[in-house]
Amino acid sequence: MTSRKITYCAAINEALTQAMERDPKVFVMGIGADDHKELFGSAKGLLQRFGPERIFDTPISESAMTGVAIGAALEGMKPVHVHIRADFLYLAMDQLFNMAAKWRYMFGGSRSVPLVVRAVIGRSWGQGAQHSQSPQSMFMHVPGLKVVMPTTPRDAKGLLLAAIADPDPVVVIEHRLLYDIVGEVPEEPFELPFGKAYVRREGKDVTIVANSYMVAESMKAAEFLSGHGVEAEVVDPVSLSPLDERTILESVRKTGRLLVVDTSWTACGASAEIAALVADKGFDSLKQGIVRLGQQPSPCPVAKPLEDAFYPSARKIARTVFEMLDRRVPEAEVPALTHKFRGPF
Amino acid sequence: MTSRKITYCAAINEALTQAMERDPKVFVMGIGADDHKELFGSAKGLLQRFGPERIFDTPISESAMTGVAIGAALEGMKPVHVHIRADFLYLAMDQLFNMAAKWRYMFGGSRSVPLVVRAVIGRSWGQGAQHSQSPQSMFMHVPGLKVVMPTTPRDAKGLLLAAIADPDPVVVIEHRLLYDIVGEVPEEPFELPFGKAYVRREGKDVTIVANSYMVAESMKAAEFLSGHGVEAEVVDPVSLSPLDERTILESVRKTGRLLVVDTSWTACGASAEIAALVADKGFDSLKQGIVRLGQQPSPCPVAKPLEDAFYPSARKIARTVFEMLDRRVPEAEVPALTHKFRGPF
Amino acid sequence: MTSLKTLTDLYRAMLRIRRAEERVAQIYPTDKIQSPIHLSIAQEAIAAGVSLALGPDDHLYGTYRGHGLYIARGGALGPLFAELYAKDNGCCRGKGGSMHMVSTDVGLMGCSAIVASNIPIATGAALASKMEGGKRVIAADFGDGAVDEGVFFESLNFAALKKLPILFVCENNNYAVNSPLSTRHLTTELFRFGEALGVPGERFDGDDVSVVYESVRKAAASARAGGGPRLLEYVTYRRHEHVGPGLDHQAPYRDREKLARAMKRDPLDVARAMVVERCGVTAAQLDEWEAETKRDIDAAVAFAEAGAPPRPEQLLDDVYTGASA
Amino acid sequence: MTSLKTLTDLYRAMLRIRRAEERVAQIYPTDKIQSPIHLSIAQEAIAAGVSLALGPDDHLYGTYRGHGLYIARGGALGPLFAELYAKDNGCCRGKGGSMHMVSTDVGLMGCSAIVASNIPIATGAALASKMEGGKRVIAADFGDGAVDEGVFFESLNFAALKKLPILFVCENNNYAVNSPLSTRHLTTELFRFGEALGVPGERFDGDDVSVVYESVRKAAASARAGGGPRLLEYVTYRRHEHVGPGLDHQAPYRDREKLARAMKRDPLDVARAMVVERCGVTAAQLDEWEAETKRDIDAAVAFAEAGAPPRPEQLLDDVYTGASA
Ligand SMILES: Cc1ncc(C[n+]2csc(CCOP(=O)(O)OP(=O)(O)O)c2C)c(N)n1
Ligand SMILES: Cc1ncc(C[n+]2csc(CCOP(=O)(O)OP(=O)(O)O)c2C)c(N)n1
Ligand SMILES: [Mg+2]
Ligand SMILES: [Mg+2]
Repeated sequence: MTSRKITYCAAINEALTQAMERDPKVFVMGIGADDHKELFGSAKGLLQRFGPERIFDTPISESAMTGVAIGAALEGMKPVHVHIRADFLYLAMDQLFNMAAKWRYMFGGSRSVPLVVRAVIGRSWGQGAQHSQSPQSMFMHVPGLKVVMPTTPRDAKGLLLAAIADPDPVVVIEHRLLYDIVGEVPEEPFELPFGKAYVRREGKDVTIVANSYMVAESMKAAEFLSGHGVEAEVVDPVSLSPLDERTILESVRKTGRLLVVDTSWTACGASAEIAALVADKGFDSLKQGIVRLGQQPSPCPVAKPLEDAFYPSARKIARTVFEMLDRRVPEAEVPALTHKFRGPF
Repeated sequence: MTSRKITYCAAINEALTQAMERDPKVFVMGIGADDHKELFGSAKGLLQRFGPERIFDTPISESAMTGVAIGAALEGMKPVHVHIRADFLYLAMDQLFNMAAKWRYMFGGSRSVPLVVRAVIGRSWGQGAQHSQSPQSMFMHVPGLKVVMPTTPRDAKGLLLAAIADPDPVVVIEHRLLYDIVGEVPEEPFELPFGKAYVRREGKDVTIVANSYMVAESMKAAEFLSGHGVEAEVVDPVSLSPLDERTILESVRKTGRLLVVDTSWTACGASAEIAALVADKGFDSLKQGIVRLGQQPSPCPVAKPLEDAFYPSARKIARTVFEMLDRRVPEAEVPALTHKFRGPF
Repeated sequence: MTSLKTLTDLYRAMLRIRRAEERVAQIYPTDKIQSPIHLSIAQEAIAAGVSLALGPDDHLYGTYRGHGLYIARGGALGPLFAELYAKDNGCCRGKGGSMHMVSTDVGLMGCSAIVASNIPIATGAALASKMEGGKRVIAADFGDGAVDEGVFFESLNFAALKKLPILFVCENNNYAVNSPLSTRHLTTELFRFGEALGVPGERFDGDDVSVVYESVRKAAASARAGGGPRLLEYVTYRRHEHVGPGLDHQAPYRDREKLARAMKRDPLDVARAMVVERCGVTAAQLDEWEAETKRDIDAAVAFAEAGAPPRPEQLLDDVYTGASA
Repeated sequence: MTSLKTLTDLYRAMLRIRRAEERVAQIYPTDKIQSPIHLSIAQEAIAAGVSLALGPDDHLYGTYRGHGLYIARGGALGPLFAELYAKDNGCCRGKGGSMHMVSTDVGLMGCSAIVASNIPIATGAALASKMEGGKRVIAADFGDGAVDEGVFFESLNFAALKKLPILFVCENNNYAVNSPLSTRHLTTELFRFGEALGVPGERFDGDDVSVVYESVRKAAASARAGGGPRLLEYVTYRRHEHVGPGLDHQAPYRDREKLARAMKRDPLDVARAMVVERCGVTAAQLDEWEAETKRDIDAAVAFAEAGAPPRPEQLLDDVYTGASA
C-alpha cells in the first residue's frame, strides 16, 4: 500500500470518501454536516461528490436524529452520525443505551444496528463546562456498543472504515486537538481491528496507558523522562470496547508499574477500568500501586490557570512518574505541550 | 430517638412526609407520583396530606421535567423528582450532566441546585433490557453530583432526608427488591452523612465491598462462607460520590483481599472505581489481585436461566471467594437468595 | 367502503388478538408467564386496521403493548406464547419477553418498552425507505403517552422536512399508566400536535375497525405516493389495568363515564356486527372461526410449553453480531 | 404607546450593547479574550425590549449569545469584560467565559451553551414562581435553533398545563450556526409551534425595539395575572458570523436578499430615529450618550485588564456548595 503523510482530519475525510464510494448505503448526517465549514474539514468535498442525499444537515434534535440513524441502520443503511461536541451526546443517551446497544440482543438476534457515531472532544479557548467532555466511559459501561478513540491519522482512517464496515453500533470519539497532527496513512482503504492496542513507545521502567490526546502528552513526558534516565512505555488502547487486555498486561509484566492517563474524569472513567483490569489480572506483575491521571474533579473551567490545573499534561505525567519511582523531580521542568488551537471550533 | 422496624419503602415514605412537613419548599414530582399506586407505596398519603401542589404527576417528558426540577431548585424550592425506573434517566442526562452538575460551578458559585432525583432499579419478572439498569457509575463520573444507594431502611430514610437538606444535586438510587425489607429506623427525622460507608459484617479473611441489593447477596454468601471457615467482611459504601475511601482501605488493610460487587456492569462501573482506588492507595495491603463481580456484559435478558447467569448472586460471590482463597468449592452449594418480588412493578 | 373479504379478515384478526390475550390473562396467575403484560384487549380494531391496511412489505414499529400488532400482522402464535414463557423458541429467543414483540417476517420490526423510543427509529426506517425509492411505508404505533416526549415532536418535524413515507399512529386510550390525558396536557387534540410542523393530522374512531382500516389505507397510499407523513389519532379506551391481566375499574383514576361508554361498545362486537350484517356471516361461521382460533392458540400454548428455556451459555449470544456460544 | 422615557432607556440600552460588542470584537484579535464569542450585534432590540419590559424582580434565562441580555438588564459591564478575560473578578469568576453570562442581581439567572437547555429550567423557575403566588414572570430567551429540540415542546406543554407565568422568547435570526431555518423545518411559523399545546404565539418585528417592548409588556402582564405562557417570536437577522468577531457575508449559506434587507435596517438606527423623532432627542444628547457609553466601556475594560486571573487553588471551589480553597 502506498502511504503518505496527511492530517488526522484529512484521514477522516479520506475514510468517509472511500466508504461512500464503495458502498452506496453509507451516508453522513449531523448538525451542520453540509455547511461550508465541513465539520472542521472532515467532511470536505463530500457534498459536491455525493450530493445532498448522502450528506445532510439535521435539525438540532440529537435524540430523534440518533433514533433516525438507528432506524436507517436497522433497515440496511450505514449511517455515520456526527456530533461536533461529545457533550451533545448526553441528549442521545436514551437512544444509544436503551435502543442501539440493546436492539439486537433483546430481539433475539433479529437485526443488527450498523450505526457509526462520531463525536469530537473540545478543549481550550473557553470551551468551558459544556463543550469539553469525554464521555467514553459511559459508552464502555453499556454492553452492545463498541468504542474507539483514534489517536493517529492512521487510526482515524482505519478505525472509521472498520466502524463503518462493522455490523454493530460503534462510537468513534475524536479529539479536536488532534485534527491537525500529521502522520503516515495508507492511500487505499484499510481497516484496523477493534480490540487492538498499540505500543507507541517502548520502555522498561513504567507503563503509561494513555488514550487520544493524552498520548501526545504522554509521549512528550516520556521523552523528557528518557533524558533523565527513565524509560516509559506508552500503550494506547485506541479501542476501549473491546479492550486489548493482553497488550496492556504484557507491558505491565515488563515494567511492573502502571500510570493510566485518560481525557476524562477518573471516577468510573476509562482509567478506572484499565486500573481495575490490571489490579485483577496483572496484580502479580505490579511492583507498586496503580496511579491514574485525568481531569480534576470539577467541571471544565475557562480561565487558563484553572484549565492548566484541570487537565492532565506532559508536565503532570512526568512528575507523577518521578513520584512513582520515588525520584526527585529534576529542576528542569517538562516543557508544556503547546497546542496551536485557536478559536472556538 | 425511638426507633422501630419498618420497611425500606415505609422509610422512604416517612422521610418524604417529615421533609414536607418541616419545609414547605419540599415537593415531589414524577410520572405517576400522585396515582393510587403511590410510587410503589413510597408516596403513600402524601397527596392527601400535602395536596396536589406539593405532589404531582408529570407528563412523560423526563428531559424537560428534570429541567423543571432544576429550575425550581435554583429558585429556592426543594424538588424531589422520582423515576420508577433508573433506565428512564437516560432521557435526562443532558439536564443532569450539562446543567444540574455544572450550574453552580460554571456561574462562579452564583446559585446552588438543591435537587433530589430518586430512581428505582428494577429486576426480575421480565423487566428485561430496558427496565433493569443501574446507571450509578455515570453519575459518579460527573463532578457536581452526589450519588447514594441506600441499602437498609435506615439508610433510605436518613439519606433521603440528607439529600433533601443538601444544597447540591443528589441522585438517590433505590432498588425495587429492597422495598419490602424491614429494619430499625428512628422515628424522628435524622440525616445520615454523605461519604460514610458501613461495615455490614466484620471478617478477617476477605473484604467484600457491595452496594444496594448486592449487600443482601453478599451477606448471604458471607454466612455460608463462615460455615466453611471463611470470615468475610462486608463493606457497603452506600454513598458512592463522595466515596468513603478510608473505611474501604481500612478493611482491605485488615483482610488483604478484595472482591467488589456492584449491581451494574463492571466496565467503568462503580466496581471499577473501587478496585482502582484500592489498587492505588491500598496496594500495599493487598495479598492478591482484586476481583469484581457485576452484571455479565450483555443487556438484561428475560428468561430465568439467563437472568441467573446474568446477575451476581450469593452463590457466585461465595464461589469467587473460594477461588480467591484457592480453596475447593465445598459440595454444599450456597442456597440462592430468594426474592419474593412478583409482578411488574 | 371496505371490501367484504377485508372486513372478515379484519374481524378474524381481531378475534385472534382477543382470544390470545384472554388466554394470556388466563395463564398469567400460574406464573408461567413471568413478564409484565400489557394487553391489547379492546384496542384490537387499531392493531387489525393498521396491520391489514399496510402492505406485506411495509414495516411497523410498536410498543410494549405489542401483542395486538404482532398477531394482526400474522406473526406466528407459537413464538409469541413461547416468548411470554421466555423459551428459546420464542420470537426473541427468551431474551425480550412480553414487551419486545418482533416478527420481521411479517414486517413487525420490533416493540420497545421505553415510551416514544421507537418513533424516531421508525422515522429512520422511513428515511431508509425514501432513500431506496419510498415504496415502503412505515408505521410508528404508540400510545397517547408518547406525545408527551420531545422526541415525538422532533421526529414529526424531521419526517415533515424530508417528506418521509411514515404514518404516526397514536392509539389514544386515554391513559398513560394511571394518568389521564388531561393531567398531562392542557389540550387534548393530539392529532393537531404535528400541524404547525407540517404533519397533517386527523382523529378517528379507534373502535371501528373499518374506519381504522380505511383511514390507514388512504394515508398509506398518500405516503407511498410521496405525500409525506400523517399523524393519525385513534380514540379508544383502555379497559384493562395498565399492566397485568386484570381489570381495575374501581380505581380512582378511572373516568366512570368513558368507562361505561367503552364497556357498552366493544370493538370486537362492533366488528362482529359488521361482518354479520354487511357480509352475511352466519353464526356457524362465527363459531368455526372461534374454534379455529382456539385450536391455533392451543397449539401455540403447547409449542410454548414444549419449548426449552435458553441455556445459560446463550447469555452472551447476540450482544454483538456473530458472537455466539 | 411606549413612553418617551422608556424609549430613550431602550435606545440607551441598545447603544450600550452595540458599543460593548463592538469593543469585544475589536479586542478579540489580541487574544486577550480566549472564549468563543457570540455577539448580540443587530439583535439589540430584542435584548433591550425584553429586559426593560420585565420588572426588576422578574427572572431571565438565556443562551451563549447572552451579552445583550446581560447589558440590557443592567448587569455591571466590568464583570462582563472581566469574564471574557477569564479573570477572577468576572461574573463567573473566570469559570464560565463568554457563553455563560450571569448576573442574578439584575435577574439574569444564567446563560447556557447547550441549545434549548435553559428552556425547561426557566419553566421550572416559573413553576417556583407560581408556587409562591406567581408574581414573578420568567422569560426564557432562545434562538430559532432551540425550537428543533424536543425539550422545547415538552416545556411548552408543561407550562400550558400548569398555566405558568413564563414567556418563551424566540429570537429568530434565521440561522442556527450556518443552517437556515428552512433546512431544519418544513414550516417556518415558529410562533405557532405551541398552539396545539395550548401556548398562544405571536410573531413580531424583532428589529423595532418599541414593538418588542410593548409585546413583552403585554404578555408579561397577562402572565402575571395568571394568563399562562406565551410564545413570542421576534424576527431578526444574524449579521455577524455565528461565533467570532467577524462578518461572513460571502459565505454560501447566506440569504442575499435577507442580508441586504437587514443591512439596510439596523435596529439601532431604527431606535435612534425613534428617539430623535418622537422624543426630540438632540444630536448633542446622542453624542453625550455615546461618550458616556464609551466611558463606561473603557472603565469596564480597565477593570477586566486589572483583574487577576483565578488562582489554580480555586479550581475545585464551587463544584459543591461550601467547598472552597
Ligand atoms: C421514557 C419512559 N418513561 C416512563 C415509562 C413508564 N411507562 C411505561 S408505560 C407508560 C405509559 C405510556 O402510556 P401510552 O403511551 O398511552 O401507552 P399505553 O400504555 O396506553 O398503550 C409509562 C409512563 C417508560 N416506559 N418510558
Ligand atoms: C444540544 C446542542 N446541539 C448542538 C449545539 C451546537 N450549536 C451551538 S449554537 C447552535 C445553533 C443555535 O442556533 P439558534 O438557537 O438559532 O441561536 P443563535 O446562535 O442563532 O442565537 C448549535 C447547533 C449545541 N450547542 N447544543
Ligand atoms: Mg395510553
Ligand atoms: Mg438563530
